[in-house]
Amino acid sequence: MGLTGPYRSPALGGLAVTLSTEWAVAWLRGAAEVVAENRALLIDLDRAIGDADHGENLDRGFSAVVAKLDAGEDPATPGEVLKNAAMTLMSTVGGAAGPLYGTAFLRAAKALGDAVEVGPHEAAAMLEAARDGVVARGKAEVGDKTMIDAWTPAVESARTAAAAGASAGEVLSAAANAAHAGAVATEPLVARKGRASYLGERSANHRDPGAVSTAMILQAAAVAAGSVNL
Amino acid sequence: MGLTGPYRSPALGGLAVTLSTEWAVAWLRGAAEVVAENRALLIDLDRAIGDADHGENLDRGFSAVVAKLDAGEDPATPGEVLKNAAMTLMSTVGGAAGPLYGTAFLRAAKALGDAVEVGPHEAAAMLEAARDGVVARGKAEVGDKTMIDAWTPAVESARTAAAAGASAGEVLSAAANAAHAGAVATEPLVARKGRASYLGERSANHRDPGAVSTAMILQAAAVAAGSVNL
Amino acid sequence: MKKLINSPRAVVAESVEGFGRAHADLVTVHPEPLFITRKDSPVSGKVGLVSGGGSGHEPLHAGYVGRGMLDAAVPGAMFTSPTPDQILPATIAVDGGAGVLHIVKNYTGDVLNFETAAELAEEEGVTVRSVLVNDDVAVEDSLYTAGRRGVGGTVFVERLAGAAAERGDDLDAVAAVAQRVVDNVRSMGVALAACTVPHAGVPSFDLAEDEIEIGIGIHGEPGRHRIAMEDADGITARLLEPITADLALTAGDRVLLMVNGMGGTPASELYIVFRKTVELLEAQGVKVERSLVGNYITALEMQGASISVLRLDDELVELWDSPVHTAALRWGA
Amino acid sequence: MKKLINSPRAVVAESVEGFGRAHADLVTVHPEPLFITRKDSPVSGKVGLVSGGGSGHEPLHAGYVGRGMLDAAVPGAMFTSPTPDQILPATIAVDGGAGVLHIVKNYTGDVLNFETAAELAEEEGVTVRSVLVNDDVAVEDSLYTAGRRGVGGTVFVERLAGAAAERGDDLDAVAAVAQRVVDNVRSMGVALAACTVPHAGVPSFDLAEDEIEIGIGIHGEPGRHRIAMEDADGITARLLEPITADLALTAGDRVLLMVNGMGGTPASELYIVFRKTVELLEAQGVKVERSLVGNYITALEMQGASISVLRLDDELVELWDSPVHTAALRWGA
Ligand SMILES: Nc1ncnc2c1ncn2[C@@H]1O[C@H](COP(=O)(O)OP(=O)(O)O)[C@@H](O)[C@H]1O
Ligand SMILES: Nc1ncnc2c1ncn2[C@@H]1O[C@H](COP(=O)(O)OP(=O)(O)O)[C@@H](O)[C@H]1O
Ligand SMILES: [Mg+2]
Ligand SMILES: [Mg+2]
Ligand SMILES: [Mg+2]
Ligand SMILES: [Mg+2]
Repeated sequence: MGLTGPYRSPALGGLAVTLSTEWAVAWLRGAAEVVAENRALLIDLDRAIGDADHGENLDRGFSAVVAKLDAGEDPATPGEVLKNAAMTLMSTVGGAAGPLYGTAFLRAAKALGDAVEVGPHEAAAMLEAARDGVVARGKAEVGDKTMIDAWTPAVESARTAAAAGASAGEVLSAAANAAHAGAVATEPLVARKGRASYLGERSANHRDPGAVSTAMILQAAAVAAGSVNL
Repeated sequence: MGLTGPYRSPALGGLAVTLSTEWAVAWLRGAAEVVAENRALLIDLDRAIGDADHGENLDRGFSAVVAKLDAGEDPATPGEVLKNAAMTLMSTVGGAAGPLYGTAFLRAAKALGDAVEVGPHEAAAMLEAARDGVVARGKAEVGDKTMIDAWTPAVESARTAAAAGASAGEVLSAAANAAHAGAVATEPLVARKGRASYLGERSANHRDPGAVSTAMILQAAAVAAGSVNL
Repeated sequence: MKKLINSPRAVVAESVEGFGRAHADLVTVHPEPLFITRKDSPVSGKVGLVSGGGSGHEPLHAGYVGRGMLDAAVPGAMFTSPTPDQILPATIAVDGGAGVLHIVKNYTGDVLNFETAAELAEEEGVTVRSVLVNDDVAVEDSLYTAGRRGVGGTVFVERLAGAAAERGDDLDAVAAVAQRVVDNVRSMGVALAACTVPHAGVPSFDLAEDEIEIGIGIHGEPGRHRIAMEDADGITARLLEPITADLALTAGDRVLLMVNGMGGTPASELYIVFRKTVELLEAQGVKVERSLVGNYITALEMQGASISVLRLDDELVELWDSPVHTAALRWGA
Repeated sequence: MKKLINSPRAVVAESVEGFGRAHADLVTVHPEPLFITRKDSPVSGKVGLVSGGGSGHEPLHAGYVGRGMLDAAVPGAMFTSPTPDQILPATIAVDGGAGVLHIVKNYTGDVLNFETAAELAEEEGVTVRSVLVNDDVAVEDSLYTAGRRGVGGTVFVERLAGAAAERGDDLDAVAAVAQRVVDNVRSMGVALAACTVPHAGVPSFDLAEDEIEIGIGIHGEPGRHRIAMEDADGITARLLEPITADLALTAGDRVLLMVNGMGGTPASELYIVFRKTVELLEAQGVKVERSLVGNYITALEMQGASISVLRLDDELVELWDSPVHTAALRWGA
């Protein structure tokens, strides 16, 4: 199954059995790249059912993350990389997506702890912690037409892949694919959370911008692990 | 020589050798009609080099003149008709055109005095008094791209026609034709008075709205006298 | 898109810098992270009031910083809630020892960012209470949704809670006044034309020459439904009806009325809407006791208007009339 | 054309009616002929100040009726000077025995109508003096033309002459203050998009997506020239340069600065222009001592801005700071 979304990002390395600090850095740089490339698309999706800033917000935030990495931040573990990113996102993205992605990366970092290498089960647990963080903050359920509609299938596919013996990279790849399918599936939904909910029935027939960006960011994680079947 | 302007108004009576109170009333009703019909044209001309209100202002003013006539105003002389109209125009038109046309009609009325019948020389004198009133108030000279560029040739033609033995109706007809030619001739001019002067060189290549409305109003005077060669 | 800006990303910083220079007698601008405080803050012993939200709604919130209103305003990016690292230092800066009230418009982003900042402020020893403004009757409220938006009523909450803080009420009392205002204010808006967010570069929605959006918010988001253009009196009735219904206004009620321009509406049109609103309220026996007409909470250059109605009582009238001295609202001072 | 109106010809009357209801504590609206007076007029012994002009420039002039500013405002039809039959009773109504000053923006229509009204008022025994405001440096002045237009400087003249009248100056002294302001104020404006007069129904001029009009007035009339769109700092420099040149400002001068919105410009953009204006003036050693930023003299919903600069002296600062209480300008009261 290949990713068919309009967003793509170049593969950065070979297939990863476990994930390293370099992987985490590559993930964030890759996420920044895919978000920048799709800034207009995300603004447009948000324009339809929101306030036309999602692409701008994420681009501003991930650019800041990259700027900090460029400035010579030198974290020792994947968890530290993600924690730094979480703090930057929290203080630069704003809007709903800022605290949600900030919490997601913070919880992901917490889940990884001090590990220097991340195996497939840890990768799945990391995604689950991130998702749980988003739910804890945003209180959305699957079907509310939010980024949770991408995160939850991603977590489920990651768990299934890990249980089936996949590598960490493959786990991320499975998650990204499921997130993308979940984002596509938000299209017919009527929003019950976030800004799109103000539109009522008029929110249907549009893809949720946060679900789409979640799929992009998870795809960047898989690409960073060298594990994407295009 | 026929009137070739875009504005026309139906003839109301037979050829008049002298002008009566009925003529004066017919003039004002005819002026109201031609102004109403050409409201959009006059707005458009004013939009190009002014503030897009000349047609609206004159339409409001002449409608008020007609409303007073309809309300049973019953003046005994042409002069009284014109004086009433002057007062109404002064208090309803506003802008530059209000005081200028108000003064024109007031001076015209004064020139006619108590006469019940107006002959060709009196008709020419009436127009001259009107023009002089506009000059006294507005201080414009021929060539400044204002209604004076219609009034002054009108007065000159009226004088010439009267001297040549024309009837009062023919005097008005000559005046109207000359006013129309004068209005057309404002097109290349750079405005030195009125709102169009703010545009400097950009005022060229447009016809002056007040000159055009002057030609229309004088045409209505001739039509009311049954004296227009179309 | 034509705007008097230098670059989309510089709009907020440059605009706030200009604001700070224009009102240097009233406010201090803290540039990094960005927030605005009352010149004389913290006011010792007074409850501090902090509000904020996305930029593009000016004069909200910075225009309401000053005596008798806010102690701090925290501007986010255009139409984007500010971040906790802005809200936290603003909160600390205006704590005069009596605690701080956060006035938060009910948007997921604003709620989450203020929530985080409040937690962090509490960790730093500042007592924080929050009040959520959710006055927009265009949005159907339900347990399962994000609820109603905060719009025009925010101006009233900031003013009246600010007046309560100024007279010396403690944090609970100030929060209670704010909540009372929230409970008694309802708003509804209309757009004749959308606005263009600088970073997006295109209008936030498209309307045909004969269409208007009823129930728009303040973020250029589309409204609840689209109808054919109507005259001002008809539109006014449409906006007012759900407000009076939701507030269950009855004869004898006294209200504070705001007819607010969305940024691109001539004042003359707002007064035409005001005229009809008063006429309709009076026909119901409702007395308009105080009013505001103008641009008080905007959506950039959006063409349209909103109506906000607050049920008054004697105490609220007294608080309203007390001195206020901010860039955008000033009397008695 | 979409507007919050009921019919083009009803706009002014309905709008002024709404204005009167909203500010019933400040003004009285006289409907037929239409003019607006200070609630407490005539103020015995005080010079009366009357201004007026076409409608569509709100808050000018009605928004400036009240203590420390105008005694009466006379609104014409949209963008059309009022008529003598409105100006005359307004003049008589505010004569408190000390005479009346007409503040007239220099447009042929305004000049002629006020002139006639002044003559008629004199016949009725009211002493009238007039001052012509002609601050627009976009217009080249010459003996043979209508001269410069009156624009933003009008707000300063009304305020400062109003303050002089309020402190008890006699008619000559009030007129002298007004003339001093006229002599020391210059303005210049830009439009990013035109406005639509209700009775015309189409925009007053057409601009391409990448064009702006420099040197526009307040009547939707085209400006002096059309240039390619620039950033805010560039446009600001273009507007300011002819002003400082004409005023011959030098280091050490103190000024009152207004950055005025034409009606459809977000406040955030005005503050960006303000920021640059202050920066440029300070670079010349000119001190911005007082300022206004906002919609003070508009052209309906036109998108754009104007800059007005008045050279200050101690007396003008004192007059500026004295209490003013009108619908649109208020402090110290
Ligand atoms: N309560 C929520 N839970 C989960 N995700 C949410 C919630 N509210 C909003 N979102 C997500 O945030 C996205 C919008 O983000 P963004 O546009 O950056 O913020 P804002 O809505 O404040 O402008 C939505 O598309 C949605 O996926
Ligand atoms: N000083 C003047 N002398 C003669 N006519 C003038 C003068 N100023 C303006 N006009 C005439 O008035 C016309 C404009 O009238 P109108 O649009 O009704 O008034 P305003 O310019 O006040 O909007 C111009 O086209 C011009 O013919
Ligand atoms: Mg958004
Ligand atoms: Mg005109
Ligand atoms: Mg947002
Ligand atoms: Mg006019």
